[in-house]
Amino acid sequence: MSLGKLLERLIQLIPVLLGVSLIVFVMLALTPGDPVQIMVGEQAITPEQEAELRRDLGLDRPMVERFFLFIANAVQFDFGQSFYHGRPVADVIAERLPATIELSLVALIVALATAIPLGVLAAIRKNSIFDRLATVGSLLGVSLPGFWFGILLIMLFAVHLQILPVSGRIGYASEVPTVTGFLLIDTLLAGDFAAFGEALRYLILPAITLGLPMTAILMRVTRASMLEVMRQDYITFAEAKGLSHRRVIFRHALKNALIPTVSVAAIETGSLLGGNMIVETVFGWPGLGRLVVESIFLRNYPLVQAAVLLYAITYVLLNFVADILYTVLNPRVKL
Amino acid sequence: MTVLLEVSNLHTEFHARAGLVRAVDGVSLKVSRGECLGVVGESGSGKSVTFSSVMGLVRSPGQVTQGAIFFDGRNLRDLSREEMRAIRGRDIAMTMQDALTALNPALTVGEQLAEVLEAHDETLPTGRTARRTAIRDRSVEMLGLVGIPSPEARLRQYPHEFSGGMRQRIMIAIALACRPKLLIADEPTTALDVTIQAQVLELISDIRARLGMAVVLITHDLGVVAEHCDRVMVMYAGQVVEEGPTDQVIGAPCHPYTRGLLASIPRPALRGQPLTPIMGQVPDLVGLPPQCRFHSRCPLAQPQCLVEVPMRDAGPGRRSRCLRLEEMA
Amino acid sequence: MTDAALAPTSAPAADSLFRRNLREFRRNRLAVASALVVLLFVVMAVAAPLIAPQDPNATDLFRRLQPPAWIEGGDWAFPLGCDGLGRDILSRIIYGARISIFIGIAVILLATGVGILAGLAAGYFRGWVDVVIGRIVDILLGFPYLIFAIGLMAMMGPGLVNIVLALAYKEWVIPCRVVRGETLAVRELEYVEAARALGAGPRHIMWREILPNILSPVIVVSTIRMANVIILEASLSFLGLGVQPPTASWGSMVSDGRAFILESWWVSTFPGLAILLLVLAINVASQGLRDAFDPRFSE
Amino acid sequence: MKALPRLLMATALVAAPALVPVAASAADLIVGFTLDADTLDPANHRKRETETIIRNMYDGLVTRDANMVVVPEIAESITQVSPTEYDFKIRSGIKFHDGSTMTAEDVKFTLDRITVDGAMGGQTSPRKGLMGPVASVDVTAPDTVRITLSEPWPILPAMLPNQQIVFKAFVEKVGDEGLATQVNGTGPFKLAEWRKGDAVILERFDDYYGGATDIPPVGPACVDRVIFKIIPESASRVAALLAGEVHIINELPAFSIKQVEANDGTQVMTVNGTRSFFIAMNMEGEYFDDVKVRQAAAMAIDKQLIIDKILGGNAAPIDGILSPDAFGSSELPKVGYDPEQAKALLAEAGFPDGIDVTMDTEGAFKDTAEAIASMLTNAGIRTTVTVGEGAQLSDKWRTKGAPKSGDMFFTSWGNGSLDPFDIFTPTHRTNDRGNSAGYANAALDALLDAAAVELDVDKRRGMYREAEMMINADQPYVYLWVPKDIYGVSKRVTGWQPSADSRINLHDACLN
Repeated sequence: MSLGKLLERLIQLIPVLLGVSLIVFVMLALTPGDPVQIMVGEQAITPEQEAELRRDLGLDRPMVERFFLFIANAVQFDFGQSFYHGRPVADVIAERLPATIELSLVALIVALATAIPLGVLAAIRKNSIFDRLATVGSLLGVSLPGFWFGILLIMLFAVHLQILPVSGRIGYASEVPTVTGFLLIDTLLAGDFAAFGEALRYLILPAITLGLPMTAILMRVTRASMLEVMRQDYITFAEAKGLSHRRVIFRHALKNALIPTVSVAAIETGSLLGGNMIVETVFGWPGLGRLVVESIFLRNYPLVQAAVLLYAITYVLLNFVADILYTVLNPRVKL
Repeated sequence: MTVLLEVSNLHTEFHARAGLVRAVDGVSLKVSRGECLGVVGESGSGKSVTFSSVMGLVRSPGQVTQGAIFFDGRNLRDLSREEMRAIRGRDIAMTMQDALTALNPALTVGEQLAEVLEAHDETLPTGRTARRTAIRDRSVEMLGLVGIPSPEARLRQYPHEFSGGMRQRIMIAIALACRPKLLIADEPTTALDVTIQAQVLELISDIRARLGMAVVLITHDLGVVAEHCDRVMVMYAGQVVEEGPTDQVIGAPCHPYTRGLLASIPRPALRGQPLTPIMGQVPDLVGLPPQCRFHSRCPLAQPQCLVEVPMRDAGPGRRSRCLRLEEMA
Repeated sequence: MTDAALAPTSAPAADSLFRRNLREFRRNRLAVASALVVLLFVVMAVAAPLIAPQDPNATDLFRRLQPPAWIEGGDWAFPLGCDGLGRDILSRIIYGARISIFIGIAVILLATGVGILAGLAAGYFRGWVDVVIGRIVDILLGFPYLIFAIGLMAMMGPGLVNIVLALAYKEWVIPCRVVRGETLAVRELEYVEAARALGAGPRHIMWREILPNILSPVIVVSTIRMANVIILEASLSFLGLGVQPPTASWGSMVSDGRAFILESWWVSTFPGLAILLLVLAINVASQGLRDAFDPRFSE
Repeated sequence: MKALPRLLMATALVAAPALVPVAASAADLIVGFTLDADTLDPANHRKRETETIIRNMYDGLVTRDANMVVVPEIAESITQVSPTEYDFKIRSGIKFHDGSTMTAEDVKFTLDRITVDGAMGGQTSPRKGLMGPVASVDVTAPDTVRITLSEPWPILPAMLPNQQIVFKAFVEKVGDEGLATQVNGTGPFKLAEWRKGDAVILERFDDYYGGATDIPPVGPACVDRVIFKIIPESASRVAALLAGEVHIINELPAFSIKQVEANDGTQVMTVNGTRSFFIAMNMEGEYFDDVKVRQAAAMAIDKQLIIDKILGGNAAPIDGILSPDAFGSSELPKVGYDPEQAKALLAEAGFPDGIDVTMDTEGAFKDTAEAIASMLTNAGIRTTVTVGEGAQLSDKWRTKGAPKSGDMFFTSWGNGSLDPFDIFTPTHRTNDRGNSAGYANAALDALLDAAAVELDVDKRRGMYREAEMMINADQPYVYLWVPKDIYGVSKRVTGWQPSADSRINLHDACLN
């Protein structure tokens, strides 16, 4: 991992972020609906008040000027005030971000922890009953609409069995001092294991709902790449060396087979982060996705712009992580 | 010389989508200790599958269905998977056609060498550090043996950091790490430049002499066989069609297929004469009728060839699968 | 001496190979069954007016949330029960097949078409073409899918065509990346080099030499994505941006019914099962096809 | 391959301790609520949901009782000195959550912050419009505040419950931005923690002065803590109530009523709402410029059937814009359901073969809009529903006089004050902000303007009656219904009932 390559990556980030900002800007500009009118709603407002509000929001300036103003401020990490919250956009986003990241990471871990073993098992027992079940299961996984599946889970585990909570992040008996914003970490830092368990309980259903499609995808990728790898000469050669089956599978096959899995996982994590407003809505999870969708509907321009920028940065960084993992796993590639 | 490997009436079949493929159809062969046997045939003749069967490495949907494989007095087909695994790499080793694909790209050369020793060498000390040192010393020794300069440093490198010839040597070093009694070298030179081919073959011959191991050299290059092998076995469409001492088979082939093979190689002695390729193609191995398999391409074919043809003695130590072998002398 | 010298090969008759592949496919019973299911859905979609027991859009508030026939209060004239406006769920599923299949196919065709063009160009020409396409792809991938689609829907307004466009605007990136990667790998292979040496133009090489050899992963990815597209359409409906009423799409039926799921589970369950079944069948059948037709997977 | 099952086992073990439920504290009253507060600053928001949460921490000068009657809260008494002057006598001994005593200065500061341009750090409060023609606020005695209007505005007392009193010194300390997340009010609960997007946790304020004397019981709140838990998805909200996780939920869907009633331990509570639903017909369009076509549309819709079947009977039908509970509402001539007559009217208007129109609506009302569309279709007004997004639709329909496209718009208008000024004028006065129909009637405009400033209550009521009769005849809208607000409530909750202004005041609520 050379410094030069890192720098190159960072430089590549710039056109992507500019492009993303521009697209969001143009998209919002072309979208009918006036933030001032939405804000005022049914209330009475005089034209003077309206003009003043427009000025307060910075909407009186021409579009092009607003775009460059946004870029100039964004460079200094100033994303402006959220139209509705009376606070800086950065604060509002920062409050919601840890919940989204925590849920996504747990979903990712759940997905990896189930997808890789299942995918490997399905590949080495190709065409067995297990393989077929796993394949059908993974297809089911990608075919289930999340909002539907989530509500089914709530019905079963929360309403009928009453063993898991319906919604939210943690109960109200626990008061955990916020350090990182990640409840699983904060509870441990506070040494409150009961609260940790509780936070975990709240995470189970949303993490499963969110992680299921990813599990299915990763399982298919793992299985396919494992099958591909198992056909390679070096596996035959490893077997000819008289190595144990275990070693052939784990040391020789898996290390190569995981390369695509890891890449796909890194990319899919981006979609976990950005694609979970459905799960957030169903499980009342206080994450960013829901906020962004609301903000689109409310034409809360500064928040939408900042959030999309954040998503884009995350995406690029995740790709970066994927690249690093790729080098770790695949010595042929040097960054 | 005592017999090291004796295969009799081996059948290996593949359940392909088009039907049952008899990739190895009644092959019998012997390899003596220290001997070098050349196995010649076109792609699809069954020569590689025969020795995969010997090593117990036939993959599904393939299956050894019949026959005995005696190695060092034991029938390998009766062994458990674990016993078979213990023999692979320790007693019978194999090298593959292309070291680039045979070596795991994600592991260092050192690790790929060490793991064979780890798997088989019972003489290694048990203490962690001592064991590691011993393995390292052995690895260095093996790389030295196959002629890799500054072996210690190169153990930490990955296969892609070596040249083609070097990789081939590494693969051979890995195969030979446990001093096997039999080395199956599957097309060891096909993937190499001509200049390096000779070096690698010399290396194999040289080590064979030093370690006293037997070698099976699978190739489609009769020139290689002529130079390095004591005996040769020619395969066609899953069957052995001719076998015997190398010089005799090459000097006076007694199967039309062998003759065809020889006629298609450019040889200095025959300069000026046109090369004559064998016409036609290898038959589809699905649902073959019991008759001479070379019949469709054979210049000597006659109506009576449409029967099942057995192997017959064709002189001392020589056998051939041709009805008209007497006429060929 | 090479094998070619020994055995001058001539390709086996293409026709017999095709038939053999087809025979092979037919032996895979699960795949055949799945293909039949897909066919059934297509027939259902085409012949919807003939087979639907009721008018899919006829509301009857007296039948609001009527349960399926086998539950008390049900009626065999409305076998799977009725939705919140008393419309026959079975009929709506039958008609909804048209929309869901249309959206799935339209988005995937559009996206795959654009993706193949862009991916081939990027992978084959490399250089600045690759850089430009790569940047666009990066920028689009930087957007979360659903948020991008929501933004576009807000911009373009409602409508079936707009849904297709909103999804395809980003969807093409996925086949594009696959095609680009495969093209990069394939363009260096011998037969492509050979074609180039023989003086074939880029268009010929891309369409005749490269494309056929990379089609199989593209098809695989596309079928998987089709499931995703149908679910995304449902998600847009969930957020109130789906197909326009009274048209039924399975996605919108599932999402409309989600509100009733605690008490009238049938409203969203049956269309949900229809999505599952179709997507599952498409996937299984396509996997069977690939197993039978993709030479890389045959021994 | 033994490693794999072991790995799965290990995962299961990690999860196992988490399965032991943690009991919530017995004295926590939890409200499953649709939306989080945007901000906790009482002067810097425009959302009903935000106010509902804030109102439990901040008190106002006045409040409303269960019957929507305005009663004094922080004020002890209200005196109207002149048509444009009101005196508010402030109670003594009211404490903020930090223990400081509230003064008349704080009241003045609060009202100035809302009504003076740029009073909030250069910005003007978005709630200024709710204060109408307030010209100035002055402290006339240590315990008296006078509000002076620039013109008579009889509904001032009715609008004042929407403004809550903040602490001047505190605002000056934390700033306007600080007030968005911190609370130092005079209400029955103080802020314990705001878990944004997830929950607002409130704690009982033990030094509470007791609240409005007209609304017993007076004293500190009953429960230790109140938690507004944000659950946007209605099915999840109902599930949480059924699972006993929350005790009160708002916006209970009508179709879930049966289930909540059937469940042991939960019940349904309703209250008359204040939001009128109607269909705007574009009077500048090609069909609805003809009153006959508009009447045909009104006749084609069987309101009662929709109320019974879709709204579960939880709505009151209306024949004018006003809710039956609103000031000035009266019995109006009914447009009966008569599809045949509707067809006849269409034919009379020159459309014997019917017409093809579209009806815009938001996703949330798709169901009802489709039911209406099919009724219209049956009467020859072949209607296609177009679901749009809120912002797009308001752009399209609330044009304030600019030309508009589209045929019909199924929408609603809120009237929290239950005063006609708030709903009648915006939806019917020429080119006003909510006049989606494009209705223009100079006589009505004059009447509405006069009624807005009429101080004689009976005369004012009569003026609105007259206005209702005018629009009843012109039929610019199809007036539909005012739905009830439906709540799911645990039977453990006592001392609470829903309020018509949609607020959830929990001062008096207890949990058994």
